[in-house]
Amino acid sequence: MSLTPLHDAAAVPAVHPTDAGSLGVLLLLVIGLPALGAAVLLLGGRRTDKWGHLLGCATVIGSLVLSLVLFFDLLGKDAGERQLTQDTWTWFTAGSYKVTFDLLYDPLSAVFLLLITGVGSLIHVYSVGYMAHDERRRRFFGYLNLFVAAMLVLVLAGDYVGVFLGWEGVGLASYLLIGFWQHKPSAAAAAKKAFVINRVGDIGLSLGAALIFVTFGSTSFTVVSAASEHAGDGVLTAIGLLLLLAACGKSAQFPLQTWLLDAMEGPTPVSALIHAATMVTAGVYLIVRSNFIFSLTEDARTAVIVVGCITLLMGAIIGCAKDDIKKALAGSTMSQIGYMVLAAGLGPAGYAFAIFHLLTHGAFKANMFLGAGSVMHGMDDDVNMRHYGALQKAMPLTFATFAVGYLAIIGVPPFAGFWSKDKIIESAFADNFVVGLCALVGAGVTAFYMSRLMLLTFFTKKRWEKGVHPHESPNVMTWPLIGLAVLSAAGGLLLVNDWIVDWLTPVVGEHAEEHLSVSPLVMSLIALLVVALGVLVAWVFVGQRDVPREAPVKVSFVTRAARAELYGDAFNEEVIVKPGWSGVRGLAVFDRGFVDGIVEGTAASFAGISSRFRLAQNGFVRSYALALLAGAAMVLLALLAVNFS
Amino acid sequence: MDVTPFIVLSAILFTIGCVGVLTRRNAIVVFMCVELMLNASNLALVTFSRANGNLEGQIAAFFVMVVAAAEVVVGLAIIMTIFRTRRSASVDDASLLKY
Amino acid sequence: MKFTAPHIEYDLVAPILIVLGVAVLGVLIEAAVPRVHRYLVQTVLAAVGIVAAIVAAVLVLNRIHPRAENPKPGFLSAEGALAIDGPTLYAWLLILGLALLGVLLFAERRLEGGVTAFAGQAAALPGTEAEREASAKGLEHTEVFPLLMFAVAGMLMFPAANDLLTLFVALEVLSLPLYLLCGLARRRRLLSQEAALKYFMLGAFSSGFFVYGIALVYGYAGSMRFERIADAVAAGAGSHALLLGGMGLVAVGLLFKVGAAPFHTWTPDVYQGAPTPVTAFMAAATKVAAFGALLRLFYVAFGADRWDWRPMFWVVAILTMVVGSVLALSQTDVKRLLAYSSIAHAGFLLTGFLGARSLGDIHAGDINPVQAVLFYVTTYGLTTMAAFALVTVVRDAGGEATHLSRWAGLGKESPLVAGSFAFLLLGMAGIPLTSGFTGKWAVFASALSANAWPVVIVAVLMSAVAAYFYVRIIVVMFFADPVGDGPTVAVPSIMTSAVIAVGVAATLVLGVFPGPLLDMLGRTAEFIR
Amino acid sequence: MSNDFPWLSVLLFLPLVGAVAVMFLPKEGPLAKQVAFGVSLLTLALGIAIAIDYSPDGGTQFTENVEWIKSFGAHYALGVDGVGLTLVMLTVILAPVVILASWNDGDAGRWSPRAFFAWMLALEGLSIGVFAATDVFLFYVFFEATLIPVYFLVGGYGGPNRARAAVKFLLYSLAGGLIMLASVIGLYVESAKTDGGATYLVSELAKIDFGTDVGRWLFLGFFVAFAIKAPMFPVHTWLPDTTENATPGTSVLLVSVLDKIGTFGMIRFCLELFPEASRWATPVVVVLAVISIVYGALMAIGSDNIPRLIAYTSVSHFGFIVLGIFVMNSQGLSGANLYMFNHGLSTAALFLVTGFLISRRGSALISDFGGVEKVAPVLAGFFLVAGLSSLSLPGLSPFVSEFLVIVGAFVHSKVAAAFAVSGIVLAAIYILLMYQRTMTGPTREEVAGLPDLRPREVLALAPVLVLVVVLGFFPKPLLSIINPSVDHTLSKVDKHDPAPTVAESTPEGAHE
Repeated sequence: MSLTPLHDAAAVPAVHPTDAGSLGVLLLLVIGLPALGAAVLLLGGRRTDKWGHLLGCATVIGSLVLSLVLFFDLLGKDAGERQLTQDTWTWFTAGSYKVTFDLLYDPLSAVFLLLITGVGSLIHVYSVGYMAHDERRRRFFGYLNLFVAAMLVLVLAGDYVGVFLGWEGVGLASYLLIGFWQHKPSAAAAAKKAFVINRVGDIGLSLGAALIFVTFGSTSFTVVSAASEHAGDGVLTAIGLLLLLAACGKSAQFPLQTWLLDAMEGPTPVSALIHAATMVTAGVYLIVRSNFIFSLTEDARTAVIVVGCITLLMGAIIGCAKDDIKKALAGSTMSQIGYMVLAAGLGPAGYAFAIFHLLTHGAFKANMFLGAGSVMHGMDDDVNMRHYGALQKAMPLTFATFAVGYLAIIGVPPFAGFWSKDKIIESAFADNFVVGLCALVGAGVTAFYMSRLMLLTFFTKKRWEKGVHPHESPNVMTWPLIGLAVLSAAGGLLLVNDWIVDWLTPVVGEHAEEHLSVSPLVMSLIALLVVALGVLVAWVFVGQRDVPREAPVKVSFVTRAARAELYGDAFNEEVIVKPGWSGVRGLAVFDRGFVDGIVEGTAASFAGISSRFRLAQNGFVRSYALALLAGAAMVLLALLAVNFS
Repeated sequence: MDVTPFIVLSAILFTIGCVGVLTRRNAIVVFMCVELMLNASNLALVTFSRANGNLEGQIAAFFVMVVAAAEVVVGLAIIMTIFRTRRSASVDDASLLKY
Repeated sequence: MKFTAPHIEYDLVAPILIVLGVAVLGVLIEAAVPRVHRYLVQTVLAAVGIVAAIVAAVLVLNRIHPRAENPKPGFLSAEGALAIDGPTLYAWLLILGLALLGVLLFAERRLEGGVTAFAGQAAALPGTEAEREASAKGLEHTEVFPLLMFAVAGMLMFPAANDLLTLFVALEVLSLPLYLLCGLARRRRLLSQEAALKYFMLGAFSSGFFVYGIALVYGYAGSMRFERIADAVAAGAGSHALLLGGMGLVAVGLLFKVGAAPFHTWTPDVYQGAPTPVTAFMAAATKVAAFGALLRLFYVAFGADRWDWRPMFWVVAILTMVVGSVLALSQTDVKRLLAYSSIAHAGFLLTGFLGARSLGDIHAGDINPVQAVLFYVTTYGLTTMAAFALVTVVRDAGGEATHLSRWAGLGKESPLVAGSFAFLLLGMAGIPLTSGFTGKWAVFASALSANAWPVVIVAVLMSAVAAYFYVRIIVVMFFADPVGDGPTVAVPSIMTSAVIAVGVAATLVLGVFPGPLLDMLGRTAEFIR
Repeated sequence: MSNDFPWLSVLLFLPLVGAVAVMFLPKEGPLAKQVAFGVSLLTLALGIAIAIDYSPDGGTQFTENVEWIKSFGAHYALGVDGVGLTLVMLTVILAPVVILASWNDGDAGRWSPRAFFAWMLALEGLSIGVFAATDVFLFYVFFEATLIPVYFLVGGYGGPNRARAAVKFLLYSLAGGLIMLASVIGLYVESAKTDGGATYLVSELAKIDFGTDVGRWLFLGFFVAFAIKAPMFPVHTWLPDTTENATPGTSVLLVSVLDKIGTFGMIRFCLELFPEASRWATPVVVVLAVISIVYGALMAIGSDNIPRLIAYTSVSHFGFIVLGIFVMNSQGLSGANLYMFNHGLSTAALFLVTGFLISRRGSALISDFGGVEKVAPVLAGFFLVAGLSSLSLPGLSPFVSEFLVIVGAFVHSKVAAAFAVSGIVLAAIYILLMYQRTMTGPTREEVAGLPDLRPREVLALAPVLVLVVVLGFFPKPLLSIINPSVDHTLSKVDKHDPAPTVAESTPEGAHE
């Protein structure tokens, strides 16, 4: 590829933070507040039921405020000094290996802080209404706080092991929240599945960290970024691939994507916050954060791009066939993260756009999930879009905000999604035509399935269940929708004279100039054309026909495959789970029968020998005498043998 | 002098005694066979005493006889009791203790 | 020709003479003293005699003890027929101690309801009128005490014997009384008599080999004296075949007494059939005497030729341990099981015996084989004595309840008895903090020092096997529920209790603080020639 | 606290004396339990005092040395270095926890609860002895002596097949112990050849250079015993059978404390006395360790009986520990040492909380549970935290140790690490599968009435879990005493950490 900086060429930016000083306290508080909230809510027990949700919101909003303070402070500094560190304490040391909890606050962390606390706050507020009738609401907010704290650790940690801490923390929170309604076996199963598959990704992170230590003698960003140029290509590629594996787990990228759709078992705010806006984007964060690795290894980046392309198409296709509104959105999330990963894989040309898209997506996808939640709220928690229809009158506000999100995701200017996705498509084409084409097609499919979703939900005829009376949600739920809608609409402003790119430069390095054969404008127009096509197709095939309340069975292979999530689960089931179980059962037999059998067998055989040979003691004195004689003979033979051998 | 014939004879006697012990059932006979073994030993002792030119062997022979006599006393006592209780002097009948 | 009376150092051999004297006196008492008093007189006499013997032995010990002025390693006595040195004296003290405990067991009367465990009238046929009235009259054979003393006298001579003839005489003197004692059980008389017959027959048979062996060795060395034999062996004069044959046959006689495989066949039957007090004494004391003799004969007389006989003893030791441990696994009678365990212990003792190596190889402070064997035989003797004593306490209608199944639930019936028996078993199994462990350690170390590592490996494996059947008894006592009406534990008189107490205490003390005894043995365990 | 006063002896004999005292208290009434608990608390206090007084890099401290059996060269010699102290602390911490947790477990037993707690205290004392002994003979004595209390605890107070399980445990361990005895005696013979004369002091033995062959044979004797104790594949089968029948408290003392003797012994004796042999054996041991990790985890996934499952998880965890020991680098060894402590805590918590669960339901089969979370949320919470610590979630103490072991393994051999790391996935499966099947889903009517944790039970569990969390973020107190001992061990085996492949980067704060 054309953009790979050679080793002698542009050095990757080193992480050399200056001490945060007075801001350090704020950094600690940003994490501390939600952590404290979680502790109080989870340990406090029933006592905190009455005001628990309020505390939950308060802590996160507090963090938001602090994040803003920090952000503007950072904005005040000039680009060189936008890396702050706060020393805390040494986590552990072994030999020359030392891991600390020191925090790293730089432009990348800054935007993530805003995203996490911002969207987090809105969703907390929303949940107050959404979970109002759940007797375990207090615990729900405890978990949410826990998640926010962990996510903040993830993005503020200055060391790969520190990242690991947050990484697993959010995993735990997601496990708890997906399985929040544990009495539903499906929820419990989904939660476990999510955690286990994430663990598979963690193999990547563990070994990655190990390899980084072996290579650089440390896992802190400071040391690694300073020395990465001196490492060999093979090692860097290996590290890159291991980190990619981790990212795949967390961000539901192929081949570890299957957990995300099941994760929709969790309450909708969870889907919005964790499985759309923040946690699932951690993989992208990891790749961008490790730019000092990826920028130097073309092979690893290629792998990243491939994964990104596959997933963005997979997700899109799945999104087209799902009737469950949340699963459709989940498919879309996969696909959008695919875009981000793809962008991140482009190296210095793409890092910034990956983050840009991550931010805008965080806004509009959260917006739409909450919208979906609001819809379900009105439809008695029915998630099947085939039972919706013509809701725009029933819940106008939800419709309006949702529409903004819709326009944003399919990339209609001037909404946020247009700017971010457009940039990615451009860079993709600039990098490689096939990749660009994937991105472009993806955009088209996105337009299709989102339009389908819109039409099925808000337009076409009513297909409501009996006794369902759709109604607008309470204000506490609609205000966050409005807030997110605004962000979805205005997110594009971040690109005004490449602000986001310059902002991230200190972290990801100089934005390599791309030389595109056609002008950006043309590119955008093509993209818009494709999008329009997608919308049109949706209008023709969904909008113009009347939708059956039951999903038709006789459908094309493609649709069936898409409904089965492209057989990702089936594959795992057949290739891993079933053989695994039979293997385990076999092992149990082996353990009892062979490993333990040998032991027991030895004991038994001794007993057998004993009970057989005791019969030799037959009670006849003359046979005893014979034994005695034999013994004498033996003794004499032994003596002679020794002597004459 | 050549001791070989005497030793060979004593060995033969000893062997006869052994075989007797192993083959005969009657306690008394078995016991006599043991005596035969002892006497075979006596013959050997006396022979070697002669060969070595000192008396220890011959003295030993006397001791062996005395001891044998003592053994007879004890042995017969035991055999008698067994015989009286079991009405048989066969060593094979006394085989309650086994395994 | 002029007759010169042999010179006998009476002070040195006093212990033997005292015991013999008491024995003879005992016989006279049987003739003179009226029946009612005999029991008391005999018991007291025996006990006093033994104590006196112990005192005499201690006096002798002080003369060879390093701390004595002009200390000597030992003395040859009775024209060199007896060697009174460290090992001898230690064996004496040990045997006398065990004999004292034996007397206490013999004299136990409460368990059988006022009479001893011995036949009321050996002459009366089992199950006849005569027997019934004999037991009705409360008759009992007090001859057992003189018999015991004769046996003890033999045992004292055995390890001291310094020439083959004395060795043979001692062997017979200790054996013949035991043959008789085995036949004198008050209950289960058929078994008892059968035991006596078997023991006697096989004993006589083996002594036949023994004597023939003596003859051959004499033929080889031209003398019966150990030191002369040693010289001859060192010089390598004479026909080697004679030496080997003689050595082998003599070994057969001794290994028979020790109860080593394949000469062990009598042990289970005799131990089971004999009256338990006799079994206890026999199991403990005979091994001491026999190993004392074995050590002296093979270290002093045949020591220079150990390259020839060591492999043979390797084989015997391994065979003995295997037979003892493995066959014990399937035993169901406690006495018989203990018999097999004593076979296994004979094997471990032989392992220690294999530590034979030239004094040059033994550094100061190392465990030397004599020390190891004597220490082990001490721990074994005391533990076994107490174990058999405990067997006499567990009873049912038919006397002692020796079948293992009858011991089920003993832990509930009498925690004290079950507990102490369990402790003794752990001792035999060689669990640390019991004498069994320190003993095992000593013999294994001795063997390993002489590079007998294959034997040691077999030994540890067999210890593991042996542990199984000891543990099995514990399981039966503590974790099994009694079948039908459980066993009753008869409360013994002070005498049996004393034996048990001593045994348990010794098992514990020698397990925790074996140091003093080991050091003492280390100082004195040196043969003279 | 003056170091010439025999503090360790006091620490060691306090519970033993307590055990005897308890036996003389009345059978009925809670007095015996209270006294036992009090004694264990007293021991804990003393233990903490000792730990505070211990100076991190002062080598072996609180040493005592009295000649015991001269002719054996055996001494009554005590002393603790970092590793020893860590495990002593583990013992004294867990003892009161276990006693409190199994307050009523002794009642159903074959004998009075009094005996149960007496045995517990005896076990505590002997365990302390094992970890504090600096004389091989003394170590061996304690090593074997610990079997007896466990034997009676399992056989007297366990489940239906307790007698059989107890015997199997005893004989299995005894077999290992006797094989070790051969090596112990071998040590005597070898040391007797030296000018110093026979001795069992570790400090003296460490100076002796046994020849290659002798060293390897002796090493094998020790290693087999420790592998059985640990337990490692393929000599692990006694553990599940035992825990299946033992009471939770017994299982805790057995798995969390006693089994550590195996790994402790590997460091103290295998590595430090036979460095050459240890290096020689490394390839095989590492393979066995990796097999244990995967094998144990798979067996855990497959088992439906909760105590068996936990036993198998321990097989897996001990695989990690042994792996960390034999990769012979700072990361691995520090990780392994830390792992011993952390595994003790997490497994204890897991055994106890599942024990509460089982005693409530009267069944140990996972398939007999379901939806417990609804009726007993607190129990479920403790269960989850314990489980998460067992799958070593970052933020809980086992993570640090497991991560360090993986790193250490990676430094030693990338392949080994790659296989070992699969353990973290399998761990997630067996723990969450168990949690899912027991705690979540619709509540079954059999468990509908289960009461939630009682205050006593919470009181017993809470300290352990608090410790798990605190050490998860701040393991420094432990590492600061462990690392010096690790350096000591490494110098003994003459191994040095490889420098990072990229020379330019020497992290600040290296070698501290």
